[in-house]
Amino acid sequence: MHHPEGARHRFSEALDGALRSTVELGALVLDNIRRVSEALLENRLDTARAVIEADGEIDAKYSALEYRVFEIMARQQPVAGDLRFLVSLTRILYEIERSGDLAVNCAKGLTRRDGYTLPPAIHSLLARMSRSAADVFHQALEALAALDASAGARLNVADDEVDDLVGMLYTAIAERSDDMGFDLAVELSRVGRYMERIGDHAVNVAEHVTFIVTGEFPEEPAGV
Amino acid sequence: MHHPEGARHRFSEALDGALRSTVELGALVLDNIRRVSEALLENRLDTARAVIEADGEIDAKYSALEYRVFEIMARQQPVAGDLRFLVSLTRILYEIERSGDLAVNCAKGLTRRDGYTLPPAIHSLLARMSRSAADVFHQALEALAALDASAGARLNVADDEVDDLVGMLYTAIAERSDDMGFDLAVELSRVGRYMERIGDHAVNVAEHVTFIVTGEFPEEPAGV
Amino acid sequence: MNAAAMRTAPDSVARALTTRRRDFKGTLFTVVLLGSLVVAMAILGTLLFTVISGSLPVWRSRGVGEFVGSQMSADPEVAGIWQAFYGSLLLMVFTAVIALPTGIAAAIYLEEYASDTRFTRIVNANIRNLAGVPSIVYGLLGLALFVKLLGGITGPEVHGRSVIAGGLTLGLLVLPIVIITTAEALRAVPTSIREGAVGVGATPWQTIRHHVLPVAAPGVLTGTILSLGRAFGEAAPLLLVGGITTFFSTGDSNLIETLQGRFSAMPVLVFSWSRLPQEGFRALTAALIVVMLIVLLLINGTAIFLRNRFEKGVRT
Amino acid sequence: METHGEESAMQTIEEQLRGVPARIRRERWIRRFFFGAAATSVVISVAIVASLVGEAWTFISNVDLPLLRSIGWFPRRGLYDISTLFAGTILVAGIAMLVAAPLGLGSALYLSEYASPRTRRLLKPVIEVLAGIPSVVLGFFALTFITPTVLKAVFGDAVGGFNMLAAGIGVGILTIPLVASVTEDALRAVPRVLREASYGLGASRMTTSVRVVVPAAVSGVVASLILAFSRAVGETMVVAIAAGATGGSLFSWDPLTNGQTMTAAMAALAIGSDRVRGDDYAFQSLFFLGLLLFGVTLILNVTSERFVRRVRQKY
Amino acid sequence: MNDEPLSETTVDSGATAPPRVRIDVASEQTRTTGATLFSLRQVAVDYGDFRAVNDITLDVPSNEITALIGPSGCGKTTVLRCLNRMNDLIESARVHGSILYHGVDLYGPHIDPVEVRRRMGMVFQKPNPFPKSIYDNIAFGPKIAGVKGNLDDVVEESLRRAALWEEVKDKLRESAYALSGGQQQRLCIARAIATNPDVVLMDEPCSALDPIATLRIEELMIELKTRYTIVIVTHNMQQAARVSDRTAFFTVDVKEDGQRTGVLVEYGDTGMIFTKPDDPRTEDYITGRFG
Amino acid sequence: MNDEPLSETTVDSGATAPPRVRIDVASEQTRTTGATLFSLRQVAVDYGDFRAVNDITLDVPSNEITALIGPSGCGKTTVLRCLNRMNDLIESARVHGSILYHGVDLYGPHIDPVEVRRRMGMVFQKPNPFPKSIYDNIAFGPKIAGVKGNLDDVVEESLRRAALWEEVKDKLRESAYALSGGQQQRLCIARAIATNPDVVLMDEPCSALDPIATLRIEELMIELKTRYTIVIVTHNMQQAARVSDRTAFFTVDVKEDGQRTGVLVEYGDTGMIFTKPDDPRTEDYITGRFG
Ligand SMILES: Nc1ncnc2c1ncn2[C@@H]1O[C@H](COP(=O)(O)OP(=O)(O)OP(=O)(O)O)[C@@H](O)[C@H]1O
Ligand SMILES: Nc1ncnc2c1ncn2[C@@H]1O[C@H](COP(=O)(O)OP(=O)(O)OP(=O)(O)O)[C@@H](O)[C@H]1O
Ligand SMILES: [Mg+2]
Ligand SMILES: [Mg+2]
Ligand SMILES: O=P([O-])([O-])[O-]
Repeated sequence: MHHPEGARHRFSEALDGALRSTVELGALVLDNIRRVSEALLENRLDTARAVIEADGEIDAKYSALEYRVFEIMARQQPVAGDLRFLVSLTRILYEIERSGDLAVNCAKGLTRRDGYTLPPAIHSLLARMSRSAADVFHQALEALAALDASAGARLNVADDEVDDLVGMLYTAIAERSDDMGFDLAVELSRVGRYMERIGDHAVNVAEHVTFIVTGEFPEEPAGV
Repeated sequence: MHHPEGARHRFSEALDGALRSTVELGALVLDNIRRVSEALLENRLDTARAVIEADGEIDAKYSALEYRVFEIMARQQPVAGDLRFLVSLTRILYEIERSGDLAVNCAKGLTRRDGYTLPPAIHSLLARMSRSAADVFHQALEALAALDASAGARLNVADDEVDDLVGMLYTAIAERSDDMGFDLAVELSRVGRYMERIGDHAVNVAEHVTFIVTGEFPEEPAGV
Repeated sequence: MNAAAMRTAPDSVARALTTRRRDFKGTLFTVVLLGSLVVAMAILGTLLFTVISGSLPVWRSRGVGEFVGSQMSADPEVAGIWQAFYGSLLLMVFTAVIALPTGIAAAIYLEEYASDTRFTRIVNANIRNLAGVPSIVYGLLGLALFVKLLGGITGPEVHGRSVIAGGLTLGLLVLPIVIITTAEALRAVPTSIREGAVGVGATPWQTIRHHVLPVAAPGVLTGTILSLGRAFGEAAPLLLVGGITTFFSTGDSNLIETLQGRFSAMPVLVFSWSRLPQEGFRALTAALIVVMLIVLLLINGTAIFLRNRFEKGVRT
Repeated sequence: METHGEESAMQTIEEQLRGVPARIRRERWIRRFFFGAAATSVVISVAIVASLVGEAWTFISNVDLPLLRSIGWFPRRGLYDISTLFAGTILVAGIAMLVAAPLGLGSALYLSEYASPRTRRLLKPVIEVLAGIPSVVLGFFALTFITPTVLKAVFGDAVGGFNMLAAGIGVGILTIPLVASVTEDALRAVPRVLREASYGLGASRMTTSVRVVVPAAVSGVVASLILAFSRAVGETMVVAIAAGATGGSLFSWDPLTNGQTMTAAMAALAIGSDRVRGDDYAFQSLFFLGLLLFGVTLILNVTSERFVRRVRQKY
Repeated sequence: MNDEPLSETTVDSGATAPPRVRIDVASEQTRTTGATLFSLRQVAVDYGDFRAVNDITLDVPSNEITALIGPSGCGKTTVLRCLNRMNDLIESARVHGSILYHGVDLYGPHIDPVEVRRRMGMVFQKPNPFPKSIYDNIAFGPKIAGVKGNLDDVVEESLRRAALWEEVKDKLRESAYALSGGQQQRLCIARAIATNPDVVLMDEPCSALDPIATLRIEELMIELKTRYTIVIVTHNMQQAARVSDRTAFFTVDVKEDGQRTGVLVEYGDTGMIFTKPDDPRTEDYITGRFG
Repeated sequence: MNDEPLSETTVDSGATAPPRVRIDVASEQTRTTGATLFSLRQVAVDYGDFRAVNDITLDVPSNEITALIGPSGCGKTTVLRCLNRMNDLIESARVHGSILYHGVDLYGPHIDPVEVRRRMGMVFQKPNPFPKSIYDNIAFGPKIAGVKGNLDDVVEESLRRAALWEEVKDKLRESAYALSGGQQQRLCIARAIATNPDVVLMDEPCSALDPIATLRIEELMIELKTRYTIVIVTHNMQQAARVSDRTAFFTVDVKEDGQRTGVLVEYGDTGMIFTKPDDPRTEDYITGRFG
């Protein structure tokens, strides 16, 4: 057949393209999340600055991509799965972009507190936590790329680990707050908060993937 | 004429209805924001619990409304202004719902730290900040209800006040952290962060209103 | 510059789009077509001119009233066409009374009621064939049926060579034409109108009476009138069923007697007179033809007028 | 849930849906009436065939078959050479087609493809009026104008006062409007969009007419020609008036002399139908000829219809 | 009325709370929405030897708009025309299975199709007003149904309901053909409801209209459903999405031997069909991924 | 090619950086996208005394799909038919203003309309194949254009481009009428491109087709635009949104004296028209708020 994928071949291609670009954007954000963790742990200001700078590109791509999805909606009258896909993609883009902002927030915190040393316990907790968060985010992107409906429920569980680690981090910080000084302690607790949110955003992404595929959100109501 | 508003009378009604419901949802959230400020300032646990409870209804309404908007998109093939409206409304709903969650976060923090007394300087700063945030949110809702395109730029400025107050709060907390104890200090800095975010969400709402009306976001790129 | 650029450069485009040669073949073709139309029209003109000019002596010497009102005769000086004129009209009325209701009803059955069975198909094919049967064969039918077989009823006094026999023969002759033109008119009524009527709960007859027939009426009318014109001009069948071309009395008699009596008709008289050797009959024949053509013009003109009148009103 | 009231309401609906018996009966009678009318046509054709076959059979079974192949058609003398009539018929119909086909087709093509709407509105009715001219008129025209004025001028004395050529031309003129009218209808019936498609491809008016419109209407064009031929074969009066040969005719292919066609022969027999009994079977020969004519035209009509249908099916 | 698959809640609550049963029954008798008007069970239609549609089972609820959609030739029109026995006009058509209307078998032995059609309005693909005046178009139905006397009120009321009165009130005696396409179609709707039917069947009523006229008719349909049950066949999926409450999606099932039969793929709430259809064939069709 | 309002960048860069000029010119010769194919200036069309459209100024770029949309009677068809001088066939039609094609005035004194039409393909509202074989339908155009010899290759190539070859290659000698509606329309497209035009004009090419066939044709159009410039008139706004690169929105301007004239309201990038139209009339129309 001349049109291997039927009459809306090009439309499908447009959707695929938007998905691919979104995953690519996610990869950029993931990269930033990983770099900011590294910067935090190794106290590297230059990396932090690079992260902040990279976000400019992310924001620009996000805006362009969001408009692209919007234009597809305006021009293709999607329904059913296609509409779920496009509406969810808009949301997913936002979640990804927010995650990018959170990475930047971390980086900015770092630039504010130049030169510090982390107590080893906190250092290791922070490392585990940010690895977890990045992992969850990574999994969300993979679920998105593969349109894997099962990821929504799975990531909800994986995110619990991030939340636990954040909790542990808070406790550790509260214990050591005197050693580190109040400012650094507050800054670190913020970082915990940001990583927790990145995990949440990742879960939202995965839940929207489930919605795209099945038309329903996994058990837990979405967006909460 | 039989159809005073032309051939898509009912469609317009559906859009109006969705807008009205969104504003109503926003009013519920605004109410929660105000109550949680009151609870924080007056250290009232019952009010905090009421806020948390009210959020259940907000979430339910949010889900229903989000689906309603989604169904309108599926069934009415909106383009141009209508599509901008519906897509933006989806985002606005999310911003409102997130603001509700942030109010709940404040309330939960309160329930964790039962019985405290705030230094008067912080008390007054907190009061001003939360009033400001609630105000910005309120203005965003009004802009939404009236589809006032000019609010986007205006609120961006108003939100700067919230940000300033939050900054001042941080400084005040840092100064007094020893008096209050680390836990309360961190909790309060979180509340500051939440109120800042509520302000941000409100600005996003207003910016999307601008987008609905003009097809363009105000100066500052949206969603950042 | 490559070929694509050549194609799009303004001056080469301009050259390509400009007329190169005159289209002689096309012009010639147009001339030939127009020529055939002109020739056809010229023939008609000649015919009318010949006939009319040939008839002038009669009008000059005798006048219309006298010519039409006089009895038929073998003497060119006094011969008129009264019996033929009267006979033609009588035959027409008789034919109309016989053929129109039957034909229209048959067409209604075939178009509106009949299902597409083998029987219906046979009847339809049969009717189309009947319409193509030469008129003289109908004359034979009339001769065998109405003159010989039923002569006792159709014209006991005249060996069956009566108005009834002639009328029935012409009636049968035009019946298939009436059926076909009516059926065509009915078929031209959009199905959507029938569906509209049936959809609001009309019975078949209500549908036909209120919607199909009113819409088809102009077409039916035109078709049937034209077929009457055809009957009016027919000579051959009447020759066979005994159209009279010499004097006979049309004295006062009641309707039945008239119908059972002998008859003549203008076309038959044309035939008869045109074969007469006397030079005087040439002009008389021409005059007779002029009368016939006028009657025909009235008939066909009415039909065409009706059609043009209604065609504007009812779109499909 | 089924209360008594609901049940009766239900019955009402069912009863209502049964309709009014009187109305249903009336409709049935109306239908029968129309059926009766349609059946008449069958009766007629049966009657035609029966009346023809009966007498024709008498003729065939009583006439010496060799008499069917002789020097000419002289029924009153007992000579029944059918080929004479066939030759005459074909001659007249052939001449008629030579006249009618080019003029009719040309006129139709001009009217439908070239003429402005105003011209068409003016000329189409004229052609229809022409179609209504009775055949006796054409006979008279052929006898009194074509032969003496036209043919004598061309052929001189070689042409007789009664001749087949004049008859053929007369029949041709008679069928021009038929050809023109049917063809024009067929051409007009070709959808405008086909012409537009052709013009859109850069075709000229002539190309469009000849290569798109005419081929698309070919079934109608051919039908008009066959119909005209059939009409020419069945035409009686023009020949009877213009071709002479009242008593009979020798076998001949010469169009300039008098002659006889099947129809004219029948007319000739009939004029003096009192005298038809002159010979034993002259009267019956009338029916024999009628049957032949019926057969020939039937075949022509069926052929034309077959042809038309085949062309239609193809596209 | 004992099988009512559409409002389970009522049935459920009735089963558990006896005192509320009465109330439910009462409210059901007055409010007809949700009651089943047509009930098709294993309906199949043959044209001669050709089975056009097979095994259609669906319930059409009262006072809702039910849309029949699907690719060309899937039998939408065929099913629609079964509902008012318009199929009787086609010689070769045979209907199997049962079609109940208010519980009455429409193809029962003594049912008069003319009577059936009088109780149902029908609107066709192309506007087909009678070539008469606007007034006579509307008055015809009531007249042949035996309504005597002055029909002015009926005509006005029907035109009002069809949202046409204001536009034509001053030219009721003029030809219906002088109206625009969209007005003609609204006139046909007025004609269809003049006989006071309880259901209006529409076969692609907007396919010959431009977008403006189409949206007008859609508005009108939504207005009409408070009084009438509407069943509409449409090629235009967006139209089904916009106006209908329930959507039935048909498709053509091609057997190995090349036999093409229309079948019902999915029937349900229109919102669900267009946001989350159950059957992948529905999804493929409404998202344009076919062929 | 000296007035090229659509690709300002090229012109600009050419003006500032001489060395790049060569490259630009060269690349322009092979790539024609963005060059102006038709240039309409203050075009107005009269039918007799009636001004159907007025003051149309727009540039149609090469190798793009330009859609003309608007309510019924706004003159879309009229404008389209000016482009290949099909309006010449209508006695009363008069065209004012200028229509340039590759810079040549189409209504100039010595221009032969027959030649003009040979360089432009046209596809009509209803599929209108000639009642000939599939092969002859395609071969007709080249033949009358004087192409001699074997046309098999042309036929195959045209059918391939119209995405029809696979479906018909075994029945080229069969009647075109044996094809389905959608196939017939693709055949008409193949016929239109067989004469090797550089533009294909389409007047509501899908309005007689079902949604499946419609989407097929839309895919095809997008494929074709790499080779041809396409101008399409459509009633279906969604179609314009789906396929076109640029959209011109026309409307009917009603003067006080009741004169109805078609005017161009807005012309621009299709994405913009459907997400953020400039003119409120455009917005009202595409969102269905009219009348
Ligand atoms: N009168 C008839 N005789 C024979 N077959 C028919 C008849 N009417 C319809 N069919 C066939 O029955 C099948 C269903 O036809 P129907 O008209 O119901 O389809 P549809 O879904 O309405 O299609 P469309 O969308 O094209 O109107 C088709 O295959 C069609 O060819
Ligand atoms: N041949 C003609 N003679 C006179 N007026 C015409 C002719 N063709 C079109 N018109 C008029 O010109 C105006 C524009 O017609 P046109 O067909 O171009 O509109 P359109 O936008 O294509 O409409 P539609 O969407 O209905 O096809 C209309 O008012 C129409 O009535
Ligand atoms: Mg249908
Ligand atoms: Mg048009
Ligand atoms: O940044 P958040 O609003 O998602 O917490």
